[in-house]
Amino acid sequence: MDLSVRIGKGVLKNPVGVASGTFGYGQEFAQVMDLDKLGAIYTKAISMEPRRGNPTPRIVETPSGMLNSIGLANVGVEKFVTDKIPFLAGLDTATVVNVVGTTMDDYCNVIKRLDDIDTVWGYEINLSCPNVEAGGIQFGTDAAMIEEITTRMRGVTEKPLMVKLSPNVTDIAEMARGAERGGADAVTCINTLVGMVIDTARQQTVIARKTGGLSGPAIRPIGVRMTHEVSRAISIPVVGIGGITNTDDALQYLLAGAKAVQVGTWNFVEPAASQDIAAGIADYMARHGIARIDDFAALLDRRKDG
Amino acid sequence: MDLSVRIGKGVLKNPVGVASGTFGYGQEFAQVMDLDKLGAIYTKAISMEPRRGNPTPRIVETPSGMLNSIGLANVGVEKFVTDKIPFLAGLDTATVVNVVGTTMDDYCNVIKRLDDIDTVWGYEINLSCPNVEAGGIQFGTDAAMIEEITTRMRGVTEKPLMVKLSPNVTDIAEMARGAERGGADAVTCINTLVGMVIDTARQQTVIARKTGGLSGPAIRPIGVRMTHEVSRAISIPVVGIGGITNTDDALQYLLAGAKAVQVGTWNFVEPAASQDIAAGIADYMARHGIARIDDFAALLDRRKDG
Amino acid sequence: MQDQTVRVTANRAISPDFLEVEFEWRRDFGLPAPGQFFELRITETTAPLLRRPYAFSGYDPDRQVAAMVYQVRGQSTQMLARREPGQTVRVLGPLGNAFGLDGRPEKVVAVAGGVGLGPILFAARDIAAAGSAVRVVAGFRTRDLIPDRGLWHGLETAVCTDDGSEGFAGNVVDHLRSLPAADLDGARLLACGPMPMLAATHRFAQERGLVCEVSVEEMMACGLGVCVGCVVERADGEMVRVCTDGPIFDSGVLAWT
Amino acid sequence: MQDQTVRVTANRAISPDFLEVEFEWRRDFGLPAPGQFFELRITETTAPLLRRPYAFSGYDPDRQVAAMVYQVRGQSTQMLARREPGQTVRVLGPLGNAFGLDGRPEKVVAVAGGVGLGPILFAARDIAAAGSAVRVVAGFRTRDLIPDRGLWHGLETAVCTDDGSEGFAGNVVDHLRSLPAADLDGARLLACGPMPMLAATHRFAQERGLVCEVSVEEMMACGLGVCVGCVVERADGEMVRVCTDGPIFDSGVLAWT
Ligand SMILES: Cc1cc2nc3c(=O)[nH]c(=O)nc-3n(C[C@H](O)[C@H](O)[C@H](O)COP(=O)(O)OP(=O)(O)OC[C@H]3O[C@@H](n4cnc5c(N)ncnc54)[C@H](O)[C@@H]3O)c2cc1C
Ligand SMILES: Cc1cc2nc3c(=O)[nH]c(=O)nc-3n(C[C@H](O)[C@H](O)[C@H](O)COP(=O)(O)OP(=O)(O)OC[C@H]3O[C@@H](n4cnc5c(N)ncnc54)[C@H](O)[C@@H]3O)c2cc1C
Ligand SMILES: Cc1cc2nc3c(=O)[nH]c(=O)nc-3n(C[C@H](O)[C@H](O)[C@H](O)COP(=O)(O)O)c2cc1C
Ligand SMILES: Cc1cc2nc3c(=O)[nH]c(=O)nc-3n(C[C@H](O)[C@H](O)[C@H](O)COP(=O)(O)O)c2cc1C
Ligand code: FES
Ligand code: FES
Repeated sequence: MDLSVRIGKGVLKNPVGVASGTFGYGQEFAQVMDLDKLGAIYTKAISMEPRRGNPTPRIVETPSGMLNSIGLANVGVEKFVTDKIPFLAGLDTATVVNVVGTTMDDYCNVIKRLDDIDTVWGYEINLSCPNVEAGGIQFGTDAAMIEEITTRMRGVTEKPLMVKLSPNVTDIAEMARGAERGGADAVTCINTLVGMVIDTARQQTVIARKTGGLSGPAIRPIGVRMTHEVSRAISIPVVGIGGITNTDDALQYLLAGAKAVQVGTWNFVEPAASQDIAAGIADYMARHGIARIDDFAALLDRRKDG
Repeated sequence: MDLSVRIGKGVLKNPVGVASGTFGYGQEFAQVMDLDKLGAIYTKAISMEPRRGNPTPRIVETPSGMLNSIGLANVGVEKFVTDKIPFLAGLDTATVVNVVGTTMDDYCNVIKRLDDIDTVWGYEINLSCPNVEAGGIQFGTDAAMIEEITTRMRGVTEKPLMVKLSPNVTDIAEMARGAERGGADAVTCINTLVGMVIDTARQQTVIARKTGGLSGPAIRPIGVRMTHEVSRAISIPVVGIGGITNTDDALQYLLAGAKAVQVGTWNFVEPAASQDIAAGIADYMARHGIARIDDFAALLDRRKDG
Repeated sequence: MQDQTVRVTANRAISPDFLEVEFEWRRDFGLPAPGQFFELRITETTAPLLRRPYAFSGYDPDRQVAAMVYQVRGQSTQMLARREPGQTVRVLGPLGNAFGLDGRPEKVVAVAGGVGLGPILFAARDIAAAGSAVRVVAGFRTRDLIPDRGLWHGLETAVCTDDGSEGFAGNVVDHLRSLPAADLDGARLLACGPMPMLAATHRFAQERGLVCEVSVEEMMACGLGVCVGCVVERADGEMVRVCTDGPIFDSGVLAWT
Repeated sequence: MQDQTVRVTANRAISPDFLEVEFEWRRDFGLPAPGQFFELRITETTAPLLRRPYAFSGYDPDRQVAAMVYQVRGQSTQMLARREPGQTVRVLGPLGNAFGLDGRPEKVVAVAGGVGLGPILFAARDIAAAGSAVRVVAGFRTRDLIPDRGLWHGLETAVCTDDGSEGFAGNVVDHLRSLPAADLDGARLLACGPMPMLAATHRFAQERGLVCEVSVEEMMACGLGVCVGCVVERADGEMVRVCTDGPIFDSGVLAWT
């Protein structure tokens, strides 16, 4: 049985990763789990310059979910290289750097700064940022813009390049096709949905910046559906994410068409949950005679019992 | 204090209604609550011809939500008139008929059939159906199509006409503007989000038709955010819906900019919940010195404490 | 039909697979009849969100206590299993129709698979009390899963095990087939259990020309007839709701595919 | 730091407003220090989803039992209040730093508002045991909300009520102001309670030139330093995380707006 996953020129040893923004830079979790059991760590978003992020409150709980408006607070690429890479480099798991910017150059510059570092396995491009050059519309809601930025990034790296898709669109498959045309090696599906919670006693939005990104088990059915849709629209791999808490949830994504998965918000609830999911998937594959991850794609709705 | 809400040429005695598809035609709930406490009953979707609906399973629970794929099963407009209207006509609450079709004519014909009936207060147009004349794309995901169908329906009725918006779009405010341009008296915000759940033991989607509409508390933050966005984009009233379970949830929608609300999925959980929400809103208005529903709009984020 | 917050009075394992919960059910909520169900909600959370339907397994009008036999399957039954006497649950019912669609039969064979045992024993006791002849046939996977026999005290009961480790070796329909024809002559069959068992019992009834009443399970959202989620198809092509048109159906009217 | 499923050993109301829960905490989980917190999860559901942070109110190394004083606010504390001895919860900790940022002070005035009482009493007992002078000042809205005085047994404690129905009439800072200056000379202030109380205590400390350690509350998602949700601003403009850089801060380093 083979748990490995090929993405572009890279190989992940197993399909289970931990999502950007929910795992810091790995260090904090070393106390409660074995990081080497992960297929990949997707770092907190990295931008050229350090960012303070948004005012607080940045977080509010919702039914089976949460909103966050961290505002991509991060240490900036230089400090990431000096302070965070050394720890990540010592792990037996792929470091995928989540990249953000407000112009296309920004994105490319982060990649250029990191591309020579051997232990940077690849990139995941976070497009839920306003494009300041295009009047602030989000990079991730326009297929042509996705294609263009992907093409530009493809020009500066040969490492695995994943484009993270926003679910706040009418047709996510079209966005995925844009990424594929631009030369992405994979798409990540899905980022958070925009939501709002109002404190009725204070007559204010709870989140200081009014809206935040909805994540957690509440959005899992949306993530699974979009993964199903996207994986049928493109031929590059899909990395499924949204509301995964255990092996069964991860298997839903694999059966929907994903080749790999990420655990996000659930890391806050059960910090060690991700380490067991790869073993759980292996166990399921053994029981169902599935030899490799690629074989999941054909299983859904064969209706063998119908 | 005035709880009434004006929509087009009509007035609802209070802002609390029960959502289409979650309350049948009212009769079943008479045993557990006082229907006259409601501002409106939005009926199950009515089409020209009766519809059997989709195969089962039609329902699956999700974290703090559920998927449904009822397929707009309904008795058809004729049977609705003969079997359902008489009961609804006896109530001291507005009957809003939720209308569906697969062509624009379909929609208009349902309205024409009902328009002479005094006790039909108005219509709510459900656009999450494939338009067979436009190659099956959903009526609700294209602003021009929304404008056109609204214009056509406006031509056949002077009664209050509400257009129910789909949240499965990049820019819901644009859809709302289409409805406003077409002459709608209000928009309802939001219908369900498309989701999928996979039974990993059977390697099948749980819902027979694969995807279903996600509703319930899980989607409340999305509904509140879209209500906030839409109410700032148009000048006709917004009816807020999605995950409402109690007075506080309803107040979130009113503070976000809605003039009325609907309780949907929660009717399945606590069938009598809706009857107390109007009283809860009145109580809140009294405590905060809010004279009428229209005054909610200005309250949010005045930051009086900042 | 009433929606109430009631106290659990007992909640205990009766086999490695089954638990039985008892809870207050005042007479004025409506007297539960065998085959009817209620919708139970574990409060304080929206996950699980929906109520779950369960069939009554008995009602004691003196103590005003109802009972239900259940199996831990998912989140809701897990939380129910942790409820201790004195704690509360919300219950809505009685819902649906009851066994004895066509009046109380003279002679009954009541067939149970899995947790179908609850309503089947309720029906059998009720029918026996009314003076009709009744025989219970209950199927289990293996001997260790058979609950305390006190449960069917006073009822003529045949136990079947799939693996033959106790009682009749085989499933409940195999057992029916093994009975002398006269035992079944003119009997009404009642059946509650998993769909394949209901289908097999229905086919057996057709072969023998017997009337068979089945208790059907379908995913339910409302339990009140409004969501139209719980439909099954009738032989005439109509879609009917399990929650309000059933859950008990004459097996002859359903479309068995 | 450990993540464990532990048994509740006691859980009872100690005032109309407060409850105290005790639960197993093995020595090898790490010894909780006053000011540190843990993240508690009510299992079996995703609503509530996130763990909640609570400060330790005591630790008994012999019985290996930790305690926490809490107030029912929302879903999670409601569910916690229903947990009975023998039932389990999940706990992750000890997390964060502790009072005594700068070594153990000689003379301490420990100020509590609301459920801030838990960690303040823990700190006061600890400091008294180490031989330093300590005085507790605890504020309540009204006399009826004052918990059983046994809670601060052996500690010099001044009770304040906002409505003057018992003890000092006024809030905790009013009380500090009313003390003879000598009582506070060279004292370290420790404070735990709502933000406005912390701000007032900080201002008072500034006026008097005292060092003041505050326990800060902010919404937390992870409690582990990774989500960056719980930040507060320092006077130098840096954003720091309450969960890992705090929750105890020298009030002088924070930006009080
Ligand atoms: C009329 C009727 C009577 C029933 N009587 C009993 C009974 O007496 N004892 C008993 O143990 N069980 C009974 N059931 C089944 C019971 O409803 C499920 O066991 C229960 O819903 C499981 O809930 P859960 O959260 O523990 O499991 P879940 O994780 O929700 O589901 C586990 C499985 O239970 C079934 N199920 C879940 N939700 C529903 C639903 N809303 N409606 C129907 N099926 C569902 C599905 O097959 C699902 O795969 C009855 C069902 C019906 C329709
Ligand atoms: C370091 C620290 C120590 C604390 N110690 C205690 C203690 O000893 N005793 C005690 O009763 N409470 C303590 N709290 C507050 C405690 O976390 C909240 O009372 C608890 O989260 C309420 O949960 P709920 O689900 O009942 O209420 P909710 O409905 O979730 O929230 C009610 C209110 O509690 C606050 N709150 C909710 N979630 C969080 C969160 N994740 N982080 C911070 N605040 C939140 C918010 O102001 C919210 O409006 C502490 C908080 C922090 C940050
Ligand atoms: C607190 C928080 C911070 C996040 N930060 C980032 C980020 O920096 N970059 C990014 O691409 N996604 C970020 N995300 C989105 C997650 O990576 C993930 O796409 C989303 O949360 C859905 O997965 P989940 O439901 O498993 O959490 C963040 C999510 C959370 C909850
Ligand atoms: C079982 C079910 C059936 C529904 N049927 C309809 C319908 O016929 N027409 C319609 O416009 N919306 C229908 N809806 C959508 C609801 O009216 C509502 O927009 C949605 O459920 C979100 O609200 P909620 O979260 O309060 O349920 C249905 C929803 C459910 C759960
Ligand atoms: S469960 Fe809703 S109609 Fe039967
Ligand atoms: S709570 Fe996540 S960083 Fe502090």
